[in-house]
Amino acid sequence: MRNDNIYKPCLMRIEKVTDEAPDVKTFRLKFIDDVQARNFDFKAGQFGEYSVMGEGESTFCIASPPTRKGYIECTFRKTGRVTSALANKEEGEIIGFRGPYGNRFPIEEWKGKNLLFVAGGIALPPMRCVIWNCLDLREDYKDITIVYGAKTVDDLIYKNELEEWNERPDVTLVTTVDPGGETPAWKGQIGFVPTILEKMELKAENTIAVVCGPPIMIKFTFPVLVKAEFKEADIFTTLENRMKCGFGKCGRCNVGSVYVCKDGPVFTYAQLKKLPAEY
Amino acid sequence: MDEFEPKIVAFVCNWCTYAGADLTGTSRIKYAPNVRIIRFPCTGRIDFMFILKAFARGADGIIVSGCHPNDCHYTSGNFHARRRWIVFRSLLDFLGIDVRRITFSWVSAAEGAKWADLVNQTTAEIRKLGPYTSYHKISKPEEEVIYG
Amino acid sequence: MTPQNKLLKKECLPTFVETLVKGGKLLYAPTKENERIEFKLIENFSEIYLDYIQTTKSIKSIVFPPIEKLFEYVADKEHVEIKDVNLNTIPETIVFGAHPCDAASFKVLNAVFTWDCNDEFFLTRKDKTTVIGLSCKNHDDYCFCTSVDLNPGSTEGSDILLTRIENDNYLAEIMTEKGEAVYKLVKNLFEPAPQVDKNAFVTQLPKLFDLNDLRGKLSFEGLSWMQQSLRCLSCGTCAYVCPTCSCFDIQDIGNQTKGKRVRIWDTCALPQFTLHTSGHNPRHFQNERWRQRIMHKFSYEPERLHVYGCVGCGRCSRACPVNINILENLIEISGGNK
Amino acid sequence: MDRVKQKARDLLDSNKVQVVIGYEEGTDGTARPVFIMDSKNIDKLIFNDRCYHNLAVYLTKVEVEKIGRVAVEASLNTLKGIVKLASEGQFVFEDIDILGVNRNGELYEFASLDEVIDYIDQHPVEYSPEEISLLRKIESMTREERWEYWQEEFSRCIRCYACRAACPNCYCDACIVDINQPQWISPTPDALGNLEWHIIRAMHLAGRCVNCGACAKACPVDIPLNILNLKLAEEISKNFGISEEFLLTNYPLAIYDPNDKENFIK
Amino acid sequence: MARIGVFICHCGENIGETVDCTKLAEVTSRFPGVVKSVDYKYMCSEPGQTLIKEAIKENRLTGVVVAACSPRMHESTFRKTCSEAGLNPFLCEIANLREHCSWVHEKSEEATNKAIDIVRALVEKVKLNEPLYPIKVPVTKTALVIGGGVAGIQAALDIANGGHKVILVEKNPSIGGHMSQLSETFPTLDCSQCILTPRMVELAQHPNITLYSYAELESLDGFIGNFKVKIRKKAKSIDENLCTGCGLCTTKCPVKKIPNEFDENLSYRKAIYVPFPQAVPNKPVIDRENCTYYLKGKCKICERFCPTQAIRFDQQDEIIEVEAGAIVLATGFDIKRADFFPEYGFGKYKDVIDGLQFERIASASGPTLGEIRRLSDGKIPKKVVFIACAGSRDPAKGIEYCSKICCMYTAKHAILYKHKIHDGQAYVFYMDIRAGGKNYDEFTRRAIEEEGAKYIRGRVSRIYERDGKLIVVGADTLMNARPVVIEADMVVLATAGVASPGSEELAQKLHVAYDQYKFFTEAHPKLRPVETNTAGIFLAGACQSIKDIPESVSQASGAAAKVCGLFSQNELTRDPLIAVVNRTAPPLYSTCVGCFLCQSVCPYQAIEKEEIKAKDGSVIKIIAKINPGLCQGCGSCVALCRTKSIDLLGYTNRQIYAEVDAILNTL
Repeated sequence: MRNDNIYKPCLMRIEKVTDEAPDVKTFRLKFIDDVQARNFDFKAGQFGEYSVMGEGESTFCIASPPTRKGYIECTFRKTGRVTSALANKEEGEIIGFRGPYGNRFPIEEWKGKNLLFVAGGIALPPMRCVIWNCLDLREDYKDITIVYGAKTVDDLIYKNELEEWNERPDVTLVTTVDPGGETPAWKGQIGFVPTILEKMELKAENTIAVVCGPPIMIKFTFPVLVKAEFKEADIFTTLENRMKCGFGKCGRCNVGSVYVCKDGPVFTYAQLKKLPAEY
Repeated sequence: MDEFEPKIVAFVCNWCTYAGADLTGTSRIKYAPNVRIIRFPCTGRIDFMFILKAFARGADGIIVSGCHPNDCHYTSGNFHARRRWIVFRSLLDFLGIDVRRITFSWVSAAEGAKWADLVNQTTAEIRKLGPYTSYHKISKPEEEVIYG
Repeated sequence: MTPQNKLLKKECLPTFVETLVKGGKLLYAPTKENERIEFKLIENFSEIYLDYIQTTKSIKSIVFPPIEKLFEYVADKEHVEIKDVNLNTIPETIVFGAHPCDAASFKVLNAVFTWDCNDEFFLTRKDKTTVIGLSCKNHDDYCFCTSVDLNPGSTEGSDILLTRIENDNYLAEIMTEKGEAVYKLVKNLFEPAPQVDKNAFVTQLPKLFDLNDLRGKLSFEGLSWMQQSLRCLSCGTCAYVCPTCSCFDIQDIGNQTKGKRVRIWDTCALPQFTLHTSGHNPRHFQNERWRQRIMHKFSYEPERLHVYGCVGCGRCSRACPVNINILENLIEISGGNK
Repeated sequence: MDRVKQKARDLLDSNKVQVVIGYEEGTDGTARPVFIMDSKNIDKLIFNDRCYHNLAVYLTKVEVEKIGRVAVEASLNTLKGIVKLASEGQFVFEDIDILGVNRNGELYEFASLDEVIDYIDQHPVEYSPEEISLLRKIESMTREERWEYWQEEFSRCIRCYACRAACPNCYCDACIVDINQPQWISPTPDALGNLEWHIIRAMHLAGRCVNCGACAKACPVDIPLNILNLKLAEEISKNFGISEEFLLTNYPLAIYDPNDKENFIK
Repeated sequence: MARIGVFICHCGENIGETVDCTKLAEVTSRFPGVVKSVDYKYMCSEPGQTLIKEAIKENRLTGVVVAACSPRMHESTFRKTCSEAGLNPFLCEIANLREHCSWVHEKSEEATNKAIDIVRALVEKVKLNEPLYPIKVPVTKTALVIGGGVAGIQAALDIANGGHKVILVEKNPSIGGHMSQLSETFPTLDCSQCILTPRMVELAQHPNITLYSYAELESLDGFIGNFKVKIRKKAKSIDENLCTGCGLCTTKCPVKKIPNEFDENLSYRKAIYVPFPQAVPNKPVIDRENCTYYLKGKCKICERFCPTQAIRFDQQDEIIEVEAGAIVLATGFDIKRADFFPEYGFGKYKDVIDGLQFERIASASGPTLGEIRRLSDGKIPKKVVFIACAGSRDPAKGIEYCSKICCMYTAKHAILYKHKIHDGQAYVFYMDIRAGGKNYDEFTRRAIEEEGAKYIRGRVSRIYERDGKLIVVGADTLMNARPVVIEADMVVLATAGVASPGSEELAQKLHVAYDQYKFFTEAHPKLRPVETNTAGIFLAGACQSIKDIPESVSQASGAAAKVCGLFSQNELTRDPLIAVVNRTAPPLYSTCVGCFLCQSVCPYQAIEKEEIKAKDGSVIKIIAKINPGLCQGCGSCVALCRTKSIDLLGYTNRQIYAEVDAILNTL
C-alpha cells in the first residue's frame, strides 16, 4: 500500500460533552493515537468529517481555535441520522474524525485591523474558532466586536463564553434575540441581527467583517455592511454545502466550478458575488 | 458440527397472540426455545419490511400472528394485515423467497396451547429446511460486488 | 516505452484470450445475451461478442465499482477498531475489447481521484487493470467521440489497442508497459505488423461540434437549460452508465458495533444529492441539476482538472428513458453542426 | 391529429394553458415527451403507437407545476395515470386539460373525472402475450429457479431509479429509499439492496399500478419490472375479486372484506 | 447517551430457577448504554421497587428495562415506579422473562440465552423511547341520546340525574318506543304504559334534558368529548310554543282513514295527529303526505279551529347544531312484517297477525280496547295459535340468530289470551323454549301448566284459510314429527326482531361498526359491551341486538354510567401511544404526500386533512393529521404509509428495527 486510506477516520475520544441549547451539543475530542495527535494541525475555518460507525459521517467545522492544542471541539445540532447518533454519545466514547479539510480564514492578513464578527444561531461555531484564535493572539488585532443573535435566549450557544467575552474589556459583545424570543431576565438586544447591526455605528475602515449564519441572515447582513462601506473583499463568510468526501471527489459541493470543500468553506463577499447562486 | 438451531422471530399483536403466549406460560406448557417475540399493538402495525429485515439480519424463520378475524382489538387491523400478507406473500413466493419460512397464524388470548404448537411446528419445519443460507448470503456485509 | 505494432491473426485471438484467462487474471469482455451487450467476466473466448457498437454499462465499474468497501469496523463501548481493506487482494484484471471511448475514460476518472490527494482504491484498481482496447468498426447516431477530441481508433487509455484490419486480422498497438507485459505472455501468437493505414479500418465519425466552441458558449445563466431538461425524469441512469461520472456517496452498512463503510455511486440528477439537512436544496429543480451535469463535464472539469468529463460514448443518450440526447443538446449549445 | 394540434394551439394562444405536454419524434425513431410552451412549435406534436411514455408522470413534478397550467396529450395509460393521481389527491382534475382523440377519432371532451373513468372502462387493459407468457414461465419455475432468475435479473440493477422516475404513481417527495431513520432499504446496489428495492417498489404499487409498463421500458438494464406489477395485479384481482374500474379510484390494500380468503394462515 | 438500567427479577424461583439471572445481569451489564444491571428476588416488591427508584436517581438513568413477568402483569406497576423516581413512565419497558421464557422452557443455557436476547431487544428499544405525556382532551359535558324508547329514556334520565345536560333525539312525534305499544310486560304482567309513562313525563320535565322529537341526526363530526352534531328537526307544521295540546285540531281534521302506526295499522288516525294519548310531547304533527292541504293546496281546517293559531303550514325542516361530549345510541329494533311469511298467509289472512299487533289488540288503549277479537269479523277467537321463531333462527330466511324475546312474549300472549278469553285455547308452536332470566322459566311454565297453553315443539309449515278458519299445519317433533293440524281462529306470529330501519345509514354517519344484520357492534363482546369502537359513542338497548326491557334498561344505565364517568373529568386523559404525522424542514414540511390512502385503513376516522400554510395564508401543502382524541394507536396507517410519514409512538419504526436487530443478536 502506498498511502493512507483517505477515507479512514482517526479515532477520537470524547473528553467532554457540553449541552449548549436544545439539541445542540459541543464535544471536546482528543486523538487516541499519539502520532496522529502530534501530526495534527489545522487553521481557523477548516472543517472535518465526524462519524459514528454504523451511522455515517457528518460535516461540521472545527469550533475550537488552532491556538488551543491537544484537542479539537465541534458543535452540532441533532438533525439527521448521524447527528442523532452523535448526540447519544457521551464522555469516554469514541467517534471518527477526518480532516482538516478546506481553506481557512486568512487571519495573518488581518493583523492590525479591527474585527467585526456577526453570527446567527447555530452558525457561531466556525466563528468561535476564529474569535478565540484572534483573542489568543489579541495584540495582533485592534478592536474586536462580536454581534451574535439567536431565535430565543434558549437557542444562544456557548453561553459561558458569551459571558466571558462580555466581561472582557477588549471585546465588544452585542447579543440579540428575535422578537418574542426574550425572557424576562434578558438583558441583551431584541431584534434580528441585520436590524441590530444597522443601528450600530459600524466603522468600515480598516475593519474585517466575518458573517456566519442562516442564509436569510446573511442575505440581509451583507447589504448593511456594504452600506456601511465595508469592502466586499473584507467581508468573509462560510458556505455550508452538503459534502461527503471533503476533498473534491464526491462531487456534490460544487458551486459553479468552485468546490466548497477545497476552495471553501471560507469565502469573501466579493468571491461569492462571482459565484452562481447555487448554495 | 453443532446441530442447526433455527433463529425464529415472532411478530405478534399485543391483544391476542402476545396474551396467548402469556397463557402458554401461565399454563406451563413447554415449547422450543428458538422463538423471540416482538410485540406490536396490532397485526395491522406489522410492516412487511420488518419481515425482510429479520431475514436480512439472520432469521431462519418468522412467525406473524395476531387475533382471529373479527376479534381484532381495533376491529379491522388484522383484516388489513391479512390483505397485505396475501399480496406480500405472493410477491415473495414469485421472487423465489422461501415463504415456507414465514408462518402466518391467528392465535387468540385463549389459545396458549396453540401457541406452543405453533412454535414447535414452526421450529421443526425450519429445522428441516435448514438455515436460510440463500437470503443470508446476499445480506452479509462481507459480500463484495466487483462489477455491477 | 516506445509503442510497437504487431499483427494478431484472427485465428490466434481465441488462444490469446484464453491464455490470458488461464494466466490467473480476471478478464472482462463484451458479451451478448438476449440482445443485451455488457462486459462480463469471461472464461471462454466463445462468450465474447466483439461486433458491438456500445455496451449499456461502461467499464468504469472495474476501477470504480458501484460499491467499494472503504474499511470495516468493530466497536464496543470503549473501543473502535478499524480494519483496512487489503488492497493487495484486488485482483489483476484485463478489460478486453473496450472501445477507445471507454479506454479514454480512465484518464478522466484518474483526474478526479488523484486531484490533490490520491484515492488508493481507484489507483490500485486502475494499476491492476490492463485495457486491451478495440477500435470501432461501426458507430451509431449517438456516438460522438470525434467531437470530444477522441476518435474510433484512439489509443488513449489502451494498454494494447486492437484494430481489425484486412482478413479480419488484428493490428495490435502495444502502448504501455502493462500492454507489453501482456504481450510478453503470449508473444508467440503475434507476428510483425504489416504497414497499414489504421484509419481505413475504423469507422468514420464526423465531428459534430467543437469542444472549445462549446466551452465558450456554456454559461450558467441564459441557456435553455429548462427547455432541454423538462423531459428529464430525474433518474440516475445517465450518470450510472456514464464511463466518467464519478460522484459517490459514503454510507455505513451494519450497525454501531460491526459493519463497514462503503462508497457507492451517486448522481447529481437526484434531488437528494445536494439536499441539506435543513431542507434547503441548492439544486432543487431538475434544470439546475441538468445544468450541473453539462457544466461539470464541459466547463468545471476542464477548468479545474484539465480534462473534459465526456468521452462521447453516447451511453447516456441511449439509456435515457425519455431520449434526452446529449449530443443533440451539445450541438444546440455550441451553435449547430460543424 | 390536426384537431389535437389546433386545440393545443388554441389553448396556448388563449393562454388557457402555459404548456402542452405531448410527444414528438425522438432522435432514434422513437417518440419522446415534449414540452411546448410556444404555439409555433405545435407542429412537433405527434401521436402514434410509439408514444408509450406515461405522461401523467410529469403532472406531479415541481418543474412542471412551476410553469403553470398544463394540457397533456393523453394515451390510455396516461389517462389512467391521471385518474389515479387525481384520486390520490395529487391534483384537481379540473386543473389540467386533456388532449387526444378517442377510438372513433373524436377529440377527447372530458367534463369530469367520471367521464374519463367511463372511457377507460370501455377500453379494458390488455396485457401483451409476451408479458403473460413471461409471467407464466416464471410462475411455473421451482422456487429455487425463481430465486435464481430474479437474482440474476436484479444483479444488473444499478439503482438509477429510472423505474421510479418513469412511474406516474411514484410521486412521493421523499421515497422510502431516501429515508435512513431507520434505513428501510439498503442503499447499496448489491443483491440485498436491489432485492429490497424491487420488493418495496412492487408492494408500494400493488393495487395502485396502472400497468402502463413505463418502469420496465425505462429500465436501462432491461429488468422485467412490469412482471412484478402484473403478478400483483393478478393476485389482487384473483384474491379480492376487484375490478379494474374499481382499482382506478380505490386502493384495495386499505380496505378489506371480512371474508377474504387465503390458504396459508394457520 | 442513553443510560439504561436493567432490573432482573427472579420472581422467586419462577424465573430464577430456569434462567441464570446472575449471568443474565452480567451479560446485560456489558450491553452498550447499560449503566446498571442488577438481579433481585422480587422486583415488584417494595424493596425491589425502591431498588429501581434509587438506581434511576443515582445512575441518572434515561431508560429502564424490567426483566420480569408479562407486561400485562406489571407494566403499569413499574411505570409508576419510574414515574415516582422522576423518570417518564414511558421510558420503562418490560422484558417478559416469565411467561415467555422461564415458564415455557426447561432450565438450560438456551433459556438463559433467550432471556439475554429478550432483554437486549428491550434495551435497544428503550434507548429510542421518548418521554410521552398523556393526551388531554377537553370534554363537553353534554350527552346526545339518539332514540327515545325505554333505553334512550333510561339513559337520558340517568345521565341527567347525574347532573349533566342531555339532548334526546327521537325520530317519531313522541318518545316511548315499542314499549309504549305493549299491553303488559313479562314476567310480572304489569301494564307497560303504567310503568313507562311516568318516566316519559319525568324526562319531558327534566331541567337537564332537551327533547327533540320528530327529529333525526343529520351529521356528526368531531371526536370523544368534542362531537359536533347536526340534528334535523322535521317540520311538525305547528308552533310548539303556542300549541297547548288541546287536541281540537285532531278532532276536526277531515282526513280520517290513515292507518295508525302506533296501533300497528289496526286503527286509523287523522292527518294531524298525536300518536297516542300519553304521548310526550303531547302535541300534534301534521302528516304532510296525507294532509289535504299539502296534497291539494286547500283545507286548512285545523288552522281555522286552532284556538292559539299554532298551525304553521310553511314551517321548514330546521337544522340544529349542538355540541356533545358523548353519544348514546338507543335506536331500538323493529320486527319482520307481512311479506316475509307468504307460507303463513301473513298479510293475506286478516287473522294472521304479528306479536306487536296482538299487543295492541290486548292493550286496553288499543283498537279493540283490550278485547281480543278477530280482525276479520270481530268475533272472539276460541282457538289461537302462537308461532314462535317466525323467521328467527331460520337460515333460509336469512336470520340465523335467536330474537330472544319471542319465547317470553309468546308465553305472555298465551297467558293474556287465557285471562281475557277463559274458554279459549292457546297453542304455541316453538323450537326451544328459551326462558333464561329471573322468573322467566317460571313464567313460561305458568303459561303451560296453569294457563293451559298447549305447547307443541315443531314448526308450522303452512297456514291456509278454510271456512273462516285458519288451518295451521305443523309437526310435533316430540311425537316423531307427527303432523299436527289445528283449526284456529287467529294466528299470532312471533316474528323475528331486526335492526330498526335506517340503522346502516346512521352507523355510517357515526362511523360505528355494525354487523351483517345492521345491529351496531360493541367494542368488545365481553368486556366493552356498551361501548362502540368509536370512542365516546355508547350503546343502549336493542340497537345492539334484540333485548327485552330489563336488559335494555340495564344496558342504558350502563351506558349512562360510562357517560357520567367520562363527564366526571374536565379533560379526558388518553394513552399517548398514538400515531403522529412527521413534520420536516421546508420545502417539504412533511414527507406526507397527501395521498390519504391511510384514511380508509383507520378504524377510528382519526385521520384528518391539515393545510400547511405559508405566512401569507396560502396553502403550501395538504397533509394528513392524526386526531389525538380519536386515534387508538393500532398502527395500521403506519404500516400502510409509503413515505413512512406516520409513526406510532411507543412502537416507532426505529424502535422496531432496533428490536429486530437486537433480538437476532447482530450487534
